[in-house]
Amino acid sequence: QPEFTEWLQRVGDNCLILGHRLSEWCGHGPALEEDIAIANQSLDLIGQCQLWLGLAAEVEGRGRSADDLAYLRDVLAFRNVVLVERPNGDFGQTLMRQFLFDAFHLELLRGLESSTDARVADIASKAVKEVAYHLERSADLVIRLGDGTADSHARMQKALDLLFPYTGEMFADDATDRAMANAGIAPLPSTLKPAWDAVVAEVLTAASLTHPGEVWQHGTTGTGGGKRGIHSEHLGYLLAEMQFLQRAYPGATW
Amino acid sequence: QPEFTEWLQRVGDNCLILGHRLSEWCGHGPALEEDIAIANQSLDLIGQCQLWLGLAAEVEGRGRSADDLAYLRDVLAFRNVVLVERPNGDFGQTLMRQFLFDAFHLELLRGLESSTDARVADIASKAVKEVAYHLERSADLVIRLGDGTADSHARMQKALDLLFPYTGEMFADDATDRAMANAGIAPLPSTLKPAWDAVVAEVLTAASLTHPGEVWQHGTTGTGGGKRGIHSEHLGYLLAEMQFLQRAYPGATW
Amino acid sequence: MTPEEVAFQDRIDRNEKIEPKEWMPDGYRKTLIRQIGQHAHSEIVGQLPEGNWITRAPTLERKAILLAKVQDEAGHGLYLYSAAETLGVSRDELLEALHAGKMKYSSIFNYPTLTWADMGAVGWLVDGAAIMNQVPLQRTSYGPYSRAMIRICKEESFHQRQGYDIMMKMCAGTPEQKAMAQDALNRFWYPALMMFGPSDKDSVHSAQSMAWRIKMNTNDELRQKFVDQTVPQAKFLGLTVPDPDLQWNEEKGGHDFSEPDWSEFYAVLAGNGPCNAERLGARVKAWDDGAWFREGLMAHAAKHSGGRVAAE
Amino acid sequence: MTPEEVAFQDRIDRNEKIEPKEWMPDGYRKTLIRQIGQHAHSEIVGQLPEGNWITRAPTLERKAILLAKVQDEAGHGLYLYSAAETLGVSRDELLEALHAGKMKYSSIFNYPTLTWADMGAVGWLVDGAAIMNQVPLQRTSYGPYSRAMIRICKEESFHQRQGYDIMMKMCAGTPEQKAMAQDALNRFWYPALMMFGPSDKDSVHSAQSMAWRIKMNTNDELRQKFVDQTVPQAKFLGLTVPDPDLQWNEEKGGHDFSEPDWSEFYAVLAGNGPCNAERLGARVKAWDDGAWFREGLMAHAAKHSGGRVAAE
Repeated sequence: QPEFTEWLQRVGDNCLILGHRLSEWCGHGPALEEDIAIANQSLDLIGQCQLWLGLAAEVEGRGRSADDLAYLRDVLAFRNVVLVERPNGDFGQTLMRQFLFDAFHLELLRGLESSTDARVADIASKAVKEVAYHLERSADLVIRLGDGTADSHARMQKALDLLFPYTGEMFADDATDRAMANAGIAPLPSTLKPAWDAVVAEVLTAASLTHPGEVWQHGTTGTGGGKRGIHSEHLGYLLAEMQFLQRAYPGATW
Repeated sequence: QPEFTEWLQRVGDNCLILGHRLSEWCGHGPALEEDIAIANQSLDLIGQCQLWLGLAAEVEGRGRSADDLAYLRDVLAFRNVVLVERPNGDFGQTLMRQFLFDAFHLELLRGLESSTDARVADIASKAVKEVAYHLERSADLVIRLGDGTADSHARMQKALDLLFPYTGEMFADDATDRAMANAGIAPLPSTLKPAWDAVVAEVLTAASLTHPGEVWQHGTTGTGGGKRGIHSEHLGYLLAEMQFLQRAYPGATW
Repeated sequence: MTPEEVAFQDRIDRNEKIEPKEWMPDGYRKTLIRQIGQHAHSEIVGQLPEGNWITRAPTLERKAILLAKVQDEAGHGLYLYSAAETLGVSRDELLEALHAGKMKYSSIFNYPTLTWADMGAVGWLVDGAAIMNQVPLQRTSYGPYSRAMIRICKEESFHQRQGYDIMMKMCAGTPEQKAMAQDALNRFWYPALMMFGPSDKDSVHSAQSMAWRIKMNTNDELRQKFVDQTVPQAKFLGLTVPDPDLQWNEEKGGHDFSEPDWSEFYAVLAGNGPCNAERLGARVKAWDDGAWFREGLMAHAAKHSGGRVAAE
Repeated sequence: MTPEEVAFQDRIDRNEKIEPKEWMPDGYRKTLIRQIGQHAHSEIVGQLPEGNWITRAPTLERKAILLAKVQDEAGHGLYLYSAAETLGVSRDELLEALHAGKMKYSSIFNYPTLTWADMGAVGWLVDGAAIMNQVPLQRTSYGPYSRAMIRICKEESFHQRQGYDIMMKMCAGTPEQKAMAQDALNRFWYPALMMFGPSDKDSVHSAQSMAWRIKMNTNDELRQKFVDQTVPQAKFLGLTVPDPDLQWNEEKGGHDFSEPDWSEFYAVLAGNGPCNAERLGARVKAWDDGAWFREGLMAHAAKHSGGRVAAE
């Protein structure tokens, strides 16, 4: 049960934090269509986060709500991978982060559709359609910008090199992951890697981008990594902003 | 008494918010000497803020402390002028903001040295020495950068044009100011303007910068202005960051 | 009037819709481009004051609602730029004019949003005033504009209800929340009244626009209607409209109320509102920062225009 | 050894200080430049992890103390760059080498500061380990370095006490605060042990430095001393050192303890720590963004060098 709660927070926090990052673009995108599309993905992710964190709170059984988890945990209690808390950077970095995560996210949700836990399978089958579209879109844009101008190519390559060292954490198995896999609730993260590798390789080739290869992967050795609550310095600032009203006016209804 | 508290918060909040803005530079200044100097000024201002807000809390008589005022008021209760909450921008904007404020601040403190309230006079005579040095330094740098390269000149002119419309608020008298002047506690802000004008004109000339002239002044008409609690959108973000720990862990001792 | 102009006016008077390819007077086209363009600009600049609170929305649901709303505004921008394009001006040309300060957007967006209650006030008052303007424009003479307005009005009234819902929650909440709500009303009341523009009884310009059915009501009519609609809503919330002279006038069947400070209106229009520089600056920065992105997509489309359908 | 080298070594053995203008072996000069330069870089990069919490310090007093501390670190950087300059290398040359990744800084600063308790842990453990290194260096053979160290040590021990004071407050505070303190100790314990470097029993390099009195103790000696000093402090705080094998060894009169994961040490050294890119990036950005400022001051000084004393 504690492992299940822990795992649900990982899934939910990824959606929450990435959804939050995307929402920072609202009104500042490079074109109106992009502004709308990014807001849409942000909305999808926030919606998914409400379901996952709602279930996490239910499983936890301590009377907390999804909002309590989102707004009243401090940084050490968050369980998202560091990749999704990376600052937006230029729009290319945002898209690359999105692509690298979407490709993982889709494989995960596909695996979860056959979860032994019906609630998990339900949420996954709702989310999988949204995320399939996210991946379609982010992969398409990575390809078009990678194979665009020299400048757009260089930016996308830089984004890839910058973010790739944060992808390994998504596939690193730990005790919680193994407990979930043994219970048939979720696939073992490492088993999602071959499919992810294939999608990434295909898209990077089409984008004429150079795969960074076997580089250092943060959060996969030692004690670090967002899944274990050891984040980057960026998350604290994000939370200070996100949680301000709930912290400043405890117990108020909005 | 309510006017006195109100006025003390204006003086204290100016120090708090400007001190906070300066502290954002720590570790990121353009040269080691600047890093140290800016931190020094930030320290002076935070120290002054402790005295002013401490006195504000004392005069208020509701058992609050300087920390309570700094960390537990929301944005509408802050009374600093909008100038000091302006984002740092490049280092030239930070210096220009500093110069425009220092020149006012020094005149104000000189006036306060002969306050009928001994506590006010005490704080002022301590602070006046620090602020005289702040002004010496910021004026000197404005001159050197204004009269430096074409680039540094252009940046300083841009900074001046950007910030000058926020200076009028410092000299706009209102009911609180008049109550303070009538009680002999503080000089009427408008009476500080001629001396400020003279310093500004002299420094801008030495810096070969063009005085913006009679431009629009924010917060001097209608109902706006930081002194009346109507801030820019920047202050809320600053407070969310600054107040995070006090808000997230109410009642804790640090 | 030329015979063409007379025929044109006859069509308008018969409530016929004018469609893109059809003949129209130059002034009609120009006025429409300016009006639709400004409206489009207002939608995208209008994303910013509310966008300012998306990352600080107090609950996940409020965050989603606000984000969806601001996204709708971008969508309205799209409809309107498309409507303007049917008149022979491109979106990029319109944006260029906005960025150069040659075209305006609604002045209301030059006011800051300082607390969460402002998300309520903007929805309630600003969208409320906008709807007051836009509902009659659903019957405007230019077909594409009229159709855009029909789509927009549907969403706007939804937004207004959401804004009012925020106000209700705030007013039923803690004393601090109620105070925030009152403060928001205090700050947005007069700017909302200004949204209808100064009295246009003497404006020839307005008369022509009304004849063309580009403008459907006088500014004063709409302002009166807005006040009459809003005052009871404020009462229901338990909030005080910041106008000591506000009172019901039985005789005219409407409220008497104080005029906003028109010198403030002109100051904001001239670029001296609290947020003019920030709002336009944010738009220009988004546009400039996005140049490489748009160019990248165009270059890709050009390379592949042989093999696959151009993406842009 | 040449006669000069012999005479030089004799002076060192007699505990004489070597001064800038005096003859010294090339290796001595180069080793010192590297060592003092790295130390200087560590001071200014070391501003960043703590600088990360200045704007979020929980009280005005804590904010002032932290700011003063980080400012002191910049000051230490100044002393040390000045000491290095006496050896014929300019501050700008050293900074260029730092920015190009050709010179290192202490790896400890590549770890993130995630909670306020980290301000305590950094002061207590990181400054504590630094002092352990630096106290003996007050007696180092090179005069300017020795004098810089004397000034620095005075301030560092003050900083360490401030850090420990934060830990005491956290440990005497709420359960959440105590948990934060324990978490900070968990994260910083092994990185602090790594600060002394790998065991240097087989390093020729170390032997030469010790002969020159540039290095005064072996890494293992200092690490042992640090553990023996720190363990009772942790106990006093009621915190658990994250080492299940830690125990007092009566025979050796010190603690037995687990080695840190040296593969992590080398990974961080190779640039793969959690914050390497951010730390160096922040320094490079500060330098690049400040170019116009430094150039402006130089241009002004050049223009006015006739009339007034050059400002730089």
